[in-house]
Amino acid sequence: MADALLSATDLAAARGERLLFRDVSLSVCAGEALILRGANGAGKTTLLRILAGLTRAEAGEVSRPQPIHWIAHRTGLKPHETPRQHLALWAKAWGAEADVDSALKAAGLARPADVPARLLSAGQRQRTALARLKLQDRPVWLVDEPFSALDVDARAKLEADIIAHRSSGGAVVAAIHGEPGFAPSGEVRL
Amino acid sequence: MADALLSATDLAAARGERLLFRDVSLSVCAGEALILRGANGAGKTTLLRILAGLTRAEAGEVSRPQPIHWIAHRTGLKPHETPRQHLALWAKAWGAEADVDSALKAAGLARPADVPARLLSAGQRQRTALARLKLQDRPVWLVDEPFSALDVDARAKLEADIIAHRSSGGAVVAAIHGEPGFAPSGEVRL
Amino acid sequence: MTNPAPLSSAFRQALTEAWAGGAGAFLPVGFFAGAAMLVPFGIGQGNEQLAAIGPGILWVALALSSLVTMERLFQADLEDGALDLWIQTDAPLSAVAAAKTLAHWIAAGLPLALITPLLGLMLQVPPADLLPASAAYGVGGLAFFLWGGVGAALTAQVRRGGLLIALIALPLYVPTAIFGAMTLQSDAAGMPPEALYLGASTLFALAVAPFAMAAALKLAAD
Amino acid sequence: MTNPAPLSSAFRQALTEAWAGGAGAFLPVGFFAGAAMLVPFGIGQGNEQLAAIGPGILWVALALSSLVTMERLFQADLEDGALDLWIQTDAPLSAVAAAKTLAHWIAAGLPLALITPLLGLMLQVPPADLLPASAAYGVGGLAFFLWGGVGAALTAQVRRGGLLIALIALPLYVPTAIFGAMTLQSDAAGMPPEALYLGASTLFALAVAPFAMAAALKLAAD
Amino acid sequence: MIQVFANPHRFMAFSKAAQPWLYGLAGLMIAYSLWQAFYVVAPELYQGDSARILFIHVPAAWLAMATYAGMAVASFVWFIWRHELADTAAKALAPIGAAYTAICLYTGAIWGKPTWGTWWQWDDARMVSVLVLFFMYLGYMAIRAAMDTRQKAARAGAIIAMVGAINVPIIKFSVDIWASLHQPASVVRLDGPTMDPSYLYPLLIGALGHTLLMTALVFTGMRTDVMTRRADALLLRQATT
Ligand code: HEM
Ligand SMILES: Nc1ncnc2c1ncn2[C@@H]1O[C@H](COP(=O)(O)OP(=O)(O)OP(=O)(O)O)[C@@H](O)[C@H]1O
Ligand SMILES: Nc1ncnc2c1ncn2[C@@H]1O[C@H](COP(=O)(O)OP(=O)(O)OP(=O)(O)O)[C@@H](O)[C@H]1O
Ligand SMILES: [Mg+2]
Ligand SMILES: [Mg+2]
Repeated sequence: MADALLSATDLAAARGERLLFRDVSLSVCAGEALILRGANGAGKTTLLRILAGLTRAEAGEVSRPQPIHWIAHRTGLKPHETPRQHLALWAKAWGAEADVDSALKAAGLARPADVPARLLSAGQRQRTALARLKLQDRPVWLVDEPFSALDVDARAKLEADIIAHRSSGGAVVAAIHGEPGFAPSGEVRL
Repeated sequence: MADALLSATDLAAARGERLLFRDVSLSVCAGEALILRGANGAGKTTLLRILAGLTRAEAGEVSRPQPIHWIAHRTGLKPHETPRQHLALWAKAWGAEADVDSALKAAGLARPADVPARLLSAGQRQRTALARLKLQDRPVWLVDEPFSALDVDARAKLEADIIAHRSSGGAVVAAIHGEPGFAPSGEVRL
Repeated sequence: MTNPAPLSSAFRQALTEAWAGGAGAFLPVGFFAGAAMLVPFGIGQGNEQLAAIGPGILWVALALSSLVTMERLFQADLEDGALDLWIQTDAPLSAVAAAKTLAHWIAAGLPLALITPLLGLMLQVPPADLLPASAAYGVGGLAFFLWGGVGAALTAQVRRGGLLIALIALPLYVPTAIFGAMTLQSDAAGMPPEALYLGASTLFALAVAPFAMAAALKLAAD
Repeated sequence: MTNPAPLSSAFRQALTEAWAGGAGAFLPVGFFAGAAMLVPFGIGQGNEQLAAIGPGILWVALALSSLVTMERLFQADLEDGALDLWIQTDAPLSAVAAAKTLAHWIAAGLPLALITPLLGLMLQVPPADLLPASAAYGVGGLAFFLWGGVGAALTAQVRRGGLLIALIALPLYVPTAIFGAMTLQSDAAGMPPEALYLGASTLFALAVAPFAMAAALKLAAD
Repeated sequence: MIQVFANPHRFMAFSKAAQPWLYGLAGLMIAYSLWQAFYVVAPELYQGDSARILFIHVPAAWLAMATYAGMAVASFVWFIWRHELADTAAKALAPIGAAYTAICLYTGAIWGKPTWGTWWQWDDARMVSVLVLFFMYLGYMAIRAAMDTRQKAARAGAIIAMVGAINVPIIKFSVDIWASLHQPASVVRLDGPTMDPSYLYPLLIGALGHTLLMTALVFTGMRTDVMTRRADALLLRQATT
């Protein structure tokens, strides 16, 4: 598959003395969305971290020809950082010329834009992390339980964003429990 | 309402310079389940903390005649604590004579029972916190987004637990986005 | 009658936490040892001078390392939600806070007192002075941990907690530091009067600090 | 050609963090001042003795407070997920780590060097020695922060981080502590040769420590 | 009097009327003592002209201590009765007390240089106690500033002020017996009771003037605070309706 935006072959991961999974192969092309399924502790987060290059696989190869966005439980917000500061920082670090104010407004964070993260509500923190997706156009989104803590509006908005991202040639790999809210192109069971 | 397990009148809460809500009154009796609804940042968590006696209300009264269970985003697990240690500790602190091993098994935590919390998966941490509900019989459950990070099985089990708790004379106040999975007796919109 | 079960649980949790390094409780010993060892390099003078200042330096290192230990204690409880659970137990929060502080003193303060004879030897302190010194460090250290706990509880939810805890706790350390150093310098045979002052200042801290910690912790959870 | 944007962002984030107290970077100044203040109580001796040991005490306080600052730096990044984001930027992780360490040195190390003259006066250090001492503390402090950063990165994911970081970093501190103390004690007019050694040991740290930090951080995220 | 301080409206009325008088009287008395200090009294026998700084140093020292006591009492009143004005008073007192403490330290240090030949002397109990007091003021103000809300600042401030206040006697006692151990004989000092009347009366009048000035400053601080709070309450009400 020459045009895969991300692919992996024969991955295996172990934690402690336990083998979490092995012989996992996957690939996503433009427009595809892969959902990772599995019980709590099955290794979805671990697999995503391997795909992102954060964790080493016990075996197997990952090819990552395109830049990726990474959204996880650990949102990356510092306790003292405000949503505005966070987005401005990463826009600058990535060399993205995004308009932070409109990103904040689009994420519904106009009101708490200057409240430090440790005082934000759980959903507001998650919205801030998700707003990073809009700072820069990156073909591959790796997202770990992206809907957690989101209210109904924010959830609908994220679903629409994912659909738009796919139709503009992007790909998504997501670990999700329950209904995804969009039509996945495939599923990986761990 | 002489037999309310928990009731509050005319609550108001402010955070920073912002008034989150005011004139909120509620009460739950045996068998009832109240759901708190509202957008991200509306104040559901704040209201639950006020009901639990953790945060002071700007105005209003809470009457808390019965013991409560408290489950929130911050699960109360220490990074180095294993699920087994956590449940044993709280069973002892509360003077509950629960069997920790069977509580672990019921929560599906038999495998990672001795893995420190910082290595657990998100769902396993949430399961550990929820397992506290079974250590001791307490009439009122205050739960903040209890389904977050749970897989399909664990979610179904919690829904069944809530139904059983209600039918045995307990009451639940829960902040939930989306489908509750049980029939609420009332809703509070913030 | 307060129920002792939550207290012993709090004590044991804090003890495990300290040993597991959650709050970096081992830092003090390394810290203390490191401080004591760097001093001769930094000063680079003859033995007599070291012997004269050795015990004093150890007091200072003890005071500072108690500050370092306590800093993370309540902040961690706040961040991981354990504080919410402790507030909801039957036991008074002041007793829980005292139990936790005692546990940290046992995990981090007592080892300091116990390694003192070794370090003292390296710093050329006369061997006969070592045992009384060790006892004084143990007693005085408890006061340091208690006042440090007050500072830690007050700053648990605060930006710039770091500077604040030092600013709040260090003035409260002064009497203990003074009585402690004087106890060691005293030439009186048997129990010098300064040792009594030292003990009294620790008892006073035991009587006052837990209530201040409890009030501060309720504030932090709010 | 590495892209400078991520580096300046890392630098600024660390600087804000240090000032906002996320990593307790203000602790060192309070700590340092507190240490310097407690010393006279602990030692309780005349001015001459204080003057003799004053500069040495300040070296030790500087070394310890750099340890305290660095301890939480990378651990916090690991816990809140910021480390994952930094690993994924274009810039080499060693450069990011160096930028962060520099920021912490500026936020916590330089203020230490700057308040040194005041503390030195109180510790009866002769005024003529104060400015050179201040410069030496600045340069030597950078080495302390860099080696402390290596210790912090290695222990970011580890239980008992506290003891470990002290054990790892303190031996690395020894050359700087020795050259630093010798620089201050040197009677040579102008720039004493020991000052050159001090500068060289800091340059060596600058060349080696960032790579060690990067390797350790990748391990921590794994 | 208690009535005045229990009720914000009466306090605002009273302080508005009292303020100009307090400032005026304080100005006159301080001016008198300074005039005496610099133009009238004879140079001191041992220390010469440098002793004139006493007319600033000593009132500052007294007020530094009195203000802390006032702050502790106000904090205690707030903690027990939750009187908002008591917290307002504690908040206003802190920076004033810190300023007097700094003045005392600063004048003491520049006085010490010609008289003792050193800026700072660890063996002097009073110097050390004042330094510790200065840190306690800084801690109080810093903890208040660090809190997110007014209510939290009040609670944290009250806790630290009360803990500090009950520790002050012990700190003082410990520093005293410590200094008594190695009191150097070389220190030249004036003795209070034997002070020459030509020094004593201007000093006392100056001290009284500074007390009035402190009161006036506290009133000003409290008034600003009460008004800010009213404005905040208005904004909050507007935000919700
Ligand atoms: C930073 C250094 C100093 C500090 C913090 C300091 C502090 C104080 C304090 C707290 C008092 C009030 C004591 C009381 O009423 O019981 C005081 C009074 C006084 N100080 Fe200082 N002092 C300092 C330096 C000096 C120096 C250098 C001199 C002169 C040689 C001096 C001479 C006096 C005198 C004459 C009084 C009033 C007499 C008395 O009340 O006993 N002080 N000082
Ligand atoms: N040192 C260890 N020893 C044993 N098991 C470990 C160790 N470290 C991690 N684990 C296990 O590795 C697994 C990590 O799983 P991961 O976080 O990838 O799960 P997940 O599929 O994302 O689960 P969730 O749905 O709960 O988010 C967990 O089951 C955890 O218990
Ligand atoms: N100091 C502050 N200044 C301004 N706003 C603040 C401050 N502290 C907290 N807030 C706001 O208070 C609110 C707290 O809301 P809370 O956590 O109760 O929300 P929630 O309803 O539980 O939301 P979620 O659905 O995201 O969990 C947030 O909107 C937050 O931004
Ligand atoms: Mg997961
Ligand atoms: Mg919430």
